[in-house]
Amino acid sequence: MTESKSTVSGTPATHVRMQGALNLALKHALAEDDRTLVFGEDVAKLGGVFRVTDGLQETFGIDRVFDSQLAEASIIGMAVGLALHGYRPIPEIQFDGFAYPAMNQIVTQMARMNYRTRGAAPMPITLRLPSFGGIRAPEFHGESLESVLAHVPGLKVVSPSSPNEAYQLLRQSIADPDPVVFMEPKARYWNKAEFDPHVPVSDYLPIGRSRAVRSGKHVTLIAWGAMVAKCLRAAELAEEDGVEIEVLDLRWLKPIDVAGLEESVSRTKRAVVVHEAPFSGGLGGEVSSIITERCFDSLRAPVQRVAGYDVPYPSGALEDQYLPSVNRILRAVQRVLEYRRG
Amino acid sequence: MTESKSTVSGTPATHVRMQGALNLALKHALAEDDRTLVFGEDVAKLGGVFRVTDGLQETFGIDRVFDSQLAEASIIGMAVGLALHGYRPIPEIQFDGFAYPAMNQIVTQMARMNYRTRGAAPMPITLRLPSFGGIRAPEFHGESLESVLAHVPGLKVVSPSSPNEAYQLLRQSIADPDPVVFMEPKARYWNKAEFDPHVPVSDYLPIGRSRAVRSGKHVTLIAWGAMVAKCLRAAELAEEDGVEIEVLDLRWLKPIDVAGLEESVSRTKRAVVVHEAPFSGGLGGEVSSIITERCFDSLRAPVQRVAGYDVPYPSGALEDQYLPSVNRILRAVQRVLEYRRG
Amino acid sequence: MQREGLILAYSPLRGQEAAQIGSGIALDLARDFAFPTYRELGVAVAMGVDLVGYLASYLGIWHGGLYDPMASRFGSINAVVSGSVLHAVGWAKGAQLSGDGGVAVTYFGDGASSEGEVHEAMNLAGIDKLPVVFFCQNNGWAISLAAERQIAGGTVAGRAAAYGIEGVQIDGNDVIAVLHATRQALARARAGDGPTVIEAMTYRAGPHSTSDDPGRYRSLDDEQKWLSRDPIASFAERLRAEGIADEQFFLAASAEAARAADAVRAGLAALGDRPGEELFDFVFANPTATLQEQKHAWQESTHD
Amino acid sequence: MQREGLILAYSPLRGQEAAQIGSGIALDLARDFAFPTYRELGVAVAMGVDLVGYLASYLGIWHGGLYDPMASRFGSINAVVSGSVLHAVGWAKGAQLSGDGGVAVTYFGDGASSEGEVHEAMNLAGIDKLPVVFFCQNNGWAISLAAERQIAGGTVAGRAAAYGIEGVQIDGNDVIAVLHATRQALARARAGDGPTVIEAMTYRAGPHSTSDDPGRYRSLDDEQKWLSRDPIASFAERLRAEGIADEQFFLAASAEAARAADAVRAGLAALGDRPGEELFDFVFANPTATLQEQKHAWQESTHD
Ligand SMILES: Cc1ncc(C[n+]2csc(CCOP(=O)(O)OP(=O)(O)O)c2C)c(N)n1
Ligand SMILES: Cc1ncc(C[n+]2csc(CCOP(=O)(O)OP(=O)(O)O)c2C)c(N)n1
Ligand SMILES: [Mg+2]
Ligand SMILES: [Mg+2]
Repeated sequence: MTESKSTVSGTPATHVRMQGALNLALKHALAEDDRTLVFGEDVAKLGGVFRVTDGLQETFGIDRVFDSQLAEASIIGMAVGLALHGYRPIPEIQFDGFAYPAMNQIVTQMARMNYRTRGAAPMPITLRLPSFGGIRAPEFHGESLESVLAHVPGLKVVSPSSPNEAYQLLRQSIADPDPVVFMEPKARYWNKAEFDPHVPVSDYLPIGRSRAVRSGKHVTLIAWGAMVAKCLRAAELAEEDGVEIEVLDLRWLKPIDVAGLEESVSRTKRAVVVHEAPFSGGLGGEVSSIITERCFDSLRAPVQRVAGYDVPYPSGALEDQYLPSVNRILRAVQRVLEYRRG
Repeated sequence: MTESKSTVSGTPATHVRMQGALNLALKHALAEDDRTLVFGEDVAKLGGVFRVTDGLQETFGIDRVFDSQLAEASIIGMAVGLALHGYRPIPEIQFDGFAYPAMNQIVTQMARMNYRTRGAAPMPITLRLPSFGGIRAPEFHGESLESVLAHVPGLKVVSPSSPNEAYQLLRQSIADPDPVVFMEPKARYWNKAEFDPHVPVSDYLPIGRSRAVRSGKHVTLIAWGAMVAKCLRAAELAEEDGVEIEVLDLRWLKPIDVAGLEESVSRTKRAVVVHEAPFSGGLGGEVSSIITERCFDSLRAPVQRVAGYDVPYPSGALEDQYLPSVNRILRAVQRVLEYRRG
Repeated sequence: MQREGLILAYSPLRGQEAAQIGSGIALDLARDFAFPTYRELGVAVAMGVDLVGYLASYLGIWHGGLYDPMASRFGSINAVVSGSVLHAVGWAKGAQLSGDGGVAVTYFGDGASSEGEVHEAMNLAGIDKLPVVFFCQNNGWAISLAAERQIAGGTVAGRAAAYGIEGVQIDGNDVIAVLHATRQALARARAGDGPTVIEAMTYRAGPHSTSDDPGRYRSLDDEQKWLSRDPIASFAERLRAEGIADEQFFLAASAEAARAADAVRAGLAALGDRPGEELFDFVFANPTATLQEQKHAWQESTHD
Repeated sequence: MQREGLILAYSPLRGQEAAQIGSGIALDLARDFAFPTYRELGVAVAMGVDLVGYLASYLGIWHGGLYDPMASRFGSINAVVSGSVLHAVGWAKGAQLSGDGGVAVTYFGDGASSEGEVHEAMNLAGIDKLPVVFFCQNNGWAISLAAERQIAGGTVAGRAAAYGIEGVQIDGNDVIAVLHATRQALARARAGDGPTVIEAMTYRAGPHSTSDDPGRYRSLDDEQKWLSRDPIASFAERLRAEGIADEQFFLAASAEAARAADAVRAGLAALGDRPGEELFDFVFANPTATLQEQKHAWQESTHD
């Protein structure tokens, strides 16, 4: 509990991987506030299976950064207890699918404690959850839990799509007094992009705001996590055909940026929402409904959903068949563009 | 394992409570197939906290109907193991909110086993889950988990709204070779209604089909569980004003009756979906999106959602403020009727 | 002890008064923290929790009660069986990290001991020798399931050894024995010697809850057997026998208890309705736009 | 033993050959059932599971493998740590109810022993004296966490007593000791005397998985210490010393193993691509209309 700020060097590279941006955000958070703690399975000496917590134990010591036993309910239960004691825990669940053993603690305890105690016991917990598919991993290493988690009263849910977003959103999540589930798109960990950790906090978009990562006037594509890059790719291809696609990185899956959706789609009059999770009951339904409720008069076509199928996330050999592809996205764009009222 | 069919008397009352209809369905299922087993917390001597399993242990013995230890993951894990051994388990989780400790077994094991084994190990499990609110109960005794469960690949999800539905749907769920989560609307356990267990199975609606419980031409109300009765009440009141409401009991929450929704709403051109679960990420978004995708041209107004708020299910004193009321339903009906394109 | 008269009014606690009062009074309110279930009225009494705020939960006013759990160092009522056992371990980790000498005491039942989370909690506490007391009230029943069908091996205390921690089974109906055992466990934890499992053998004299019907699963004989070991009656007898208290004392205590009960009753009656806004006000410390819009919509709807 | 040559090709199993082969060959394939994790190739070999079907899982072809778990009585590969331990208990309940004399053997690691489900499973098995063997391979590590930091009290076998069941800690690198212990546990279960926890002390000689980097958390010294206790080398030595096998035997065994490995390699190479339809075909035994529509849409999309 006695690390000084000087242990963190402030000289980041201009191009980093999301992995590195997250690591730096954790470093800065740990350096700034003694009450922050990082723990989870294999986060210490190993630095996490994705190395996001690499070097943190060395820098901040075994009291602030430590390995949890192999018991996910305990990881969250311990976070709740530490928060009750005044700490700001940043637990990690190693993979999306292993949030299920912790679901009771997440839903009935972590998310509910501020409410149950009438605000006496806020839960400034940031649960890091490496999420989504695309890395040809074993079973339950490619799940998309956002619609489940975003439905839980008392939770906030966010997913970054780039190193900059990763850094800023993680800092914001840690600073927020409420429990935030931070869904890291595994497939993007290794992608390098321009990165600037020196953006003043006052310039960060507020919690709950989406970001237009590309503007266009013919149709709005809405996505989060790794699907943002796919949508950008689709937009590039569509441009060759003269179709200008606006790509909205939703970022916050709870709360959803209702105003941002309305603003964009009331301009473009057409929308497609893209996610990896199974189609039925996915967050696409929520996004689609919000848009329809707000933009009914301007919509020229029903909002289209491009998603995974209603099947278990498959093994590597079938992964590409499951995940929304650039082609499937473009076909949906075509459908909304060509739609004519019957 | 040696109970004969003669132990079950076939003389039901013409008016019974849903509780009684469920009890009879279990009795008949236990009598017909030696491989069916009923277990859960307090289901044996106590007959379940809602008495749905009353008398079953006396009739079928301690091998077929038995109490589980207080460990929900075990209840589902045991069901999976018994199914692997050739049994047809009918486990009960005592209350909706206590499905969370079992979520890992439900999602990663029960729902996934048929897929994982390429069909070698089907899971003919019917998980009875007393569900939803309305009975002024303690915390986590009033949760609505349908959107979470309906999103899980490999699960089927159903909720009855009347004694007849309860009987038929429970028999169908037990007979189905796949895991079905059977959500019993607690608030309706004690409501008596006409009941006929002698309807031939061939007359049952197929799995996945909704039922129009009232027909009308001005707007379609879609609901399930205890909300069906509220919608019927709203329809009665609206009739006084000359508004003819069609009420669709969705019944199956997975798979959803897409064709039935399309048929009804393409006639009425207006729809309102009602549920108890929190608004955001609730199944209302799914239903609304399906309708918009299928009936975009005929819709005269955006589909309205009437739901719980994005807050924890409250204590009794605030319950009526939380639950969709007949008034809130009627206001939504009014909105879709009065909607004029801008 | 004077206050115990109060508890009698609250049937679900009947039979467990000694286990709860005896352990609750051992805590140091300046630094310890109790994690109750839904049946710890006795502990609340012993810790001086605002009883109107506590009982408000059972009137359907607020799930967690209206008392301040942080100020009273008695966590919110928790309806999830075993739900707060891990919190005690996390809190104890915090106490260990900060070196503040605090000890967490987690309450749970014989039924709860079957939940995986309790095992995880004991394992964690054992590994780091955390300052936590696992206080199990084995009252013989988890609703309708007898403890014999719940606890393989017969005892919860017996599990402690497997985790390398202390475990004691005590007479939960002997308030003095409970007090001693709890004090010992607290001292051990404070000294850095790690957790203790205390299994207080007692009996749930009443129904599980008002909607329960114990006649379906246990006999009157059973209940009678335990009546003879009523913790309040036997402690009163002991006080009399040892000349510590006379009839005068008991009359005064009864009167005091009645007065306290009256005050609580009056307080509950005065609580009145909850403002509907409270549906929304405590979901987040930093509320979301969506929720604020919903609150607004709700407010509008109340003006129709 | 001839077949063990094969296993060497599969690095994550290295070090645990004796624990897996010794236990796997003890099962009665006519009535027992094994519940593996993701590391039980040795058990699969011992039970005669189709190895091409088994290894297909590790080629990313099908999570659960392509072998038939019901026919081979070796459950599907399960990626959820501790996920199938409760299934073994449920299966054992089925065996007890039907009186078929079958025993379930569930495999799990030192890490898995921390999961609440394992505790729940032992408790249930203890209460009903179910015919199940809890076979824990304590290989010293759960990825990067050493068993000492995982297991309070130091042993998993030591927990058995708390549940009133048998528990033994054995040298997991001695194939004969493993075989005997497993046979004993199976016999006890079959006789109706209930479950046994076997903790086989062994060592994960390789990395946790191919993406792991053990250098970050353990020393070469550590690894060397265990190398001297290599289960295959020491068993071979014993066979030689006791005159049971000569060089001739080992040459033949090696040749046989090489042939088998070649056959598996050829089988894997011949597997080819999975038809995309399989995304949809096994989700339900009785598929839903929605899913059939999605399959149809997928089929259309492949024709563009
Ligand atoms: C996780 C969970 N499962 C089930 C229930 C329903 N339930 C409430 S109390 C109870 C029995 C608890 O028994 P025990 O732990 O012995 O405590 P006691 O009620 O005897 O004090 C049950 C099954 C619950 N509240 N939480
Ligand atoms: C529920 C769950 N949590 C986390 C993981 C990630 N994970 C895979 S293997 C492993 C370590 C398992 O250790 P142990 O049980 O000792 O088995 P071993 O790998 O040593 O055979 C972890 C943490 C998982 N697969 N499942
Ligand atoms: Mg009890
Ligand atoms: Mg291990």
